[in-house]
Amino acid sequence: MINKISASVAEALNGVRDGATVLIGGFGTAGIPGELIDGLIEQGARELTVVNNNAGNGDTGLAALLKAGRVRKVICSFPRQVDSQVFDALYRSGQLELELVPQGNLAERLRAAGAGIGAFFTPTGFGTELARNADGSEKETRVINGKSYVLEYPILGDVALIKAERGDRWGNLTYRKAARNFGPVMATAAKRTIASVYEIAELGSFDPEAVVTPGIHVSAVVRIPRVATQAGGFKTAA
Amino acid sequence: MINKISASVAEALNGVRDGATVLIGGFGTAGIPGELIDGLIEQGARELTVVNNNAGNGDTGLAALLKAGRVRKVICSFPRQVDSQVFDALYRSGQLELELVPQGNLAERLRAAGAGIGAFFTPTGFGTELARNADGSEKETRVINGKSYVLEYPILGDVALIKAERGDRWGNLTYRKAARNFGPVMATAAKRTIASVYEIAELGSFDPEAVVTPGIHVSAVVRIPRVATQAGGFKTAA
Amino acid sequence: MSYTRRTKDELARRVAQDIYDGAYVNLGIGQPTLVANHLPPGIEVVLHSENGILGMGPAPAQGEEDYDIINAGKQPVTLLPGGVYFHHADSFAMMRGGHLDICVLGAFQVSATGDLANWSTGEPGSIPAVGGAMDLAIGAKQTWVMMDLLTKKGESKVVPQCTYPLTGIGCVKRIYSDLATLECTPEGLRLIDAVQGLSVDELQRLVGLPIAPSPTAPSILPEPQ
Amino acid sequence: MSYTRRTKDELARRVAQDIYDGAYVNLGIGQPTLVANHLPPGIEVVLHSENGILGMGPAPAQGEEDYDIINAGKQPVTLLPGGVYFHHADSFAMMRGGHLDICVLGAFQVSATGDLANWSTGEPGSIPAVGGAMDLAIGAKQTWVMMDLLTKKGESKVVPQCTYPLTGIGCVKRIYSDLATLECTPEGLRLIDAVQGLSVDELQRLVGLPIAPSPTAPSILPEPQ
Repeated sequence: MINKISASVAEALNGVRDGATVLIGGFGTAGIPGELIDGLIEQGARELTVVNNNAGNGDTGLAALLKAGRVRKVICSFPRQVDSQVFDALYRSGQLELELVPQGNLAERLRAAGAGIGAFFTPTGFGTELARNADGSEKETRVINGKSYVLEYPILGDVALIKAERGDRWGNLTYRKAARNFGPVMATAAKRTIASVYEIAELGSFDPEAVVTPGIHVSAVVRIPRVATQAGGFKTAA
Repeated sequence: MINKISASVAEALNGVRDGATVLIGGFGTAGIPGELIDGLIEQGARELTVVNNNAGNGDTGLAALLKAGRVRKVICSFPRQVDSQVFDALYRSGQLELELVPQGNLAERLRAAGAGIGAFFTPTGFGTELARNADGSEKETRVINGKSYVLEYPILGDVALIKAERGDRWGNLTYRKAARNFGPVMATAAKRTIASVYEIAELGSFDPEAVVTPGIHVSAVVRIPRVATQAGGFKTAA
Repeated sequence: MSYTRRTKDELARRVAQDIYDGAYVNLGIGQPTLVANHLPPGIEVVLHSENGILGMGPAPAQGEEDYDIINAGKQPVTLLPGGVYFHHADSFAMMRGGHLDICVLGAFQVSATGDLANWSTGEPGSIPAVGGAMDLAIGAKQTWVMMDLLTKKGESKVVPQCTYPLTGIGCVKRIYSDLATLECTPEGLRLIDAVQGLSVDELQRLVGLPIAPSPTAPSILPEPQ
Repeated sequence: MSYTRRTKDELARRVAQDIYDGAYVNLGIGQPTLVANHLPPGIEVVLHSENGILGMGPAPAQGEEDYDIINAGKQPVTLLPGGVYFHHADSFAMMRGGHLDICVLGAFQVSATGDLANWSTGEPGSIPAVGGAMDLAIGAKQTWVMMDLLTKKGESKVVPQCTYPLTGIGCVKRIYSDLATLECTPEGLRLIDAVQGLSVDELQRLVGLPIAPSPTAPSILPEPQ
């Protein structure tokens, strides 16, 4: 019998290794798997590469993970925020590597990892500083049908931490409103995907036409107590 | 006010030009927009390039379009079937060009057109006859992280004909069961997408989390009488 | 002659005036969000938010905020009837794939040929952050910029060549500013309109670039689908 | 010694025996679909169909066919509780992205190192058709082939090098046949099992290729997720 329901966050996170690439869902206040991030701090894996749209706010969640010194590198589109002081300090002191990726290329690189695409030509970022590699060399470019593109590669996660709304024991997931954001694409892009949900659904209770993430992309589902989504410290962003 | 509801199939198909690339949804008995194909025969555009998973069965639908001499080229994954005699005869007599594409590359090339991707490296077809261009030259290949890939380009349609289940005046669509197949991806990949539906939904009556094709990808919605989906002549296939 | 700058609301109204019934529009964070308040009555415009929303409605009443539905600036919004949700890869495919009709962005600099710089001042030691700016700049059928024409120091933000880091090349079609509306073309700037009392000569002096006059402003028509 | 070929049902049962609880499996059209009838009781296997189904169930009762839910062979099927629908691009992303555990396919020829030929006999004048064969061959974590070991003329379908047009290179992990189960490795064939009474020598003679013996057949374990 397939049963992907984990008894606890700790059980779901068992086995995350030092050096892992961790995809973390969420955009602004919506879809951040706060309980799973706290669990990851507890779990203790170090030298992580974290992929998220941002780089932490205030001193909870991702910021707390950074502050605990567990992260070696952040891949994100928008680290700088009014309350990203933890990231800012670590980055400025050279303790944290940053790979800045335009948001759509971030989403598409994750999608490519999940879809088995080896690389793709994207128009986004062509002719800009972000069409350079970390060492300053230019990324490969090409003109196709008169339009200019940059070649980008997949981002494959060892583990993805995402927040969904409901899940069943096969791992099928639905999300709530715009809290969906990076969840479905990150779920496809990691070797192991862990989803927090507010509600466990009976198998067969989902409308099969309305499931957003098919269970094949999910390794573990863990129920967390429902809390009102809070504003947190997201005062400015992009 | 946005009103994408067309009064008739003929109205929806108005303006399809000679030489157009027409994407046609459907797989086997499911999701074939029969009424729209009949409308296209009526409408009269010629020298078409048709993109469909198959190349027509029996003597109705796509086979009838071929028989009427309107098609110059077929891009598909599986033309040969027990009752694909119309295609077979035209192909054998050199009156029809065929571009054979592995089914997943077909879907991904359509997706790339809709997603603004210039080209992508796919592992499917590497080292096979289908990694050659029409002129027999080899397609571009590359080894990425030890795996071999072929470079494939988008397929952009001038018009897409798809079959959905319900649609509203903004063009939002849902599908029925596996009749979904190529519909959502073709809807993104054409300059003009026409969807037949069995039911017009009031704006706001869809669950916003369960809409499969957002209206932005749809130009016209036309209601057709509901008929039981029939078996047709799909006796063998892949 | 004397002239008066458009206020922020007047500028938002000027932009809104060119948005047509049925348009799919992304309004960038900051000033462009004001445009939503000035859309002409009687037309339906579908607003896109990069985080997976089409059919975005206005801010909710106080106390009714739902932080699972926010815009790109992370402010609570609502969903109109007909609105839908989708995931990030689909949302940016929509942007990159040319499905949005209009995108309105702020800018630090725009070149006469439509290069855009709006994500980084390139200050040494600053922390870079790009978000969806580069995707928006190059994805929509038309990218419009909304900004003051001059910096606080009086320098033109419309420039021969951007000195700030680029967001995209040749991607801006129109500049809506407090003093004038300009079109960027491969041949350079073209005038659409200017505030009353501001002559083309004076405008050219302020911008420091030639501006081709346009006796009849081209109307903004929906692109054929 | 004498030996008896596995019947089609026995072969399907042999394949089914190696499918484990929780596996995501695609059964190709034709003979592989028989495997579904022989899955061990008490385990849950999620069947994938390329046309956008996970959790595919058995054929419906006569008169209850719904032609909006069919398998890749265009036969009416059903959906199990927990089953879901998705579109073609997502379905093939699932295949290509390595999310399926096992894919079982028919074959014309398989090489000792796992090259597969199963889509075309390359006959001049024949109309080519590939469907999802190439995507399936290279996408799953394990690709298994299910076929008779010999052609009707008695020639081995396991070959040093495929002469029919290739479906994929080095993609087949196991060959389940009426006479033996073989593993394809970069070093060549390895024996998993053979029907009673068929010696390795005789099997090597039939196949015309060296087959490394395998005293203890490796068990098929789920890949760690």
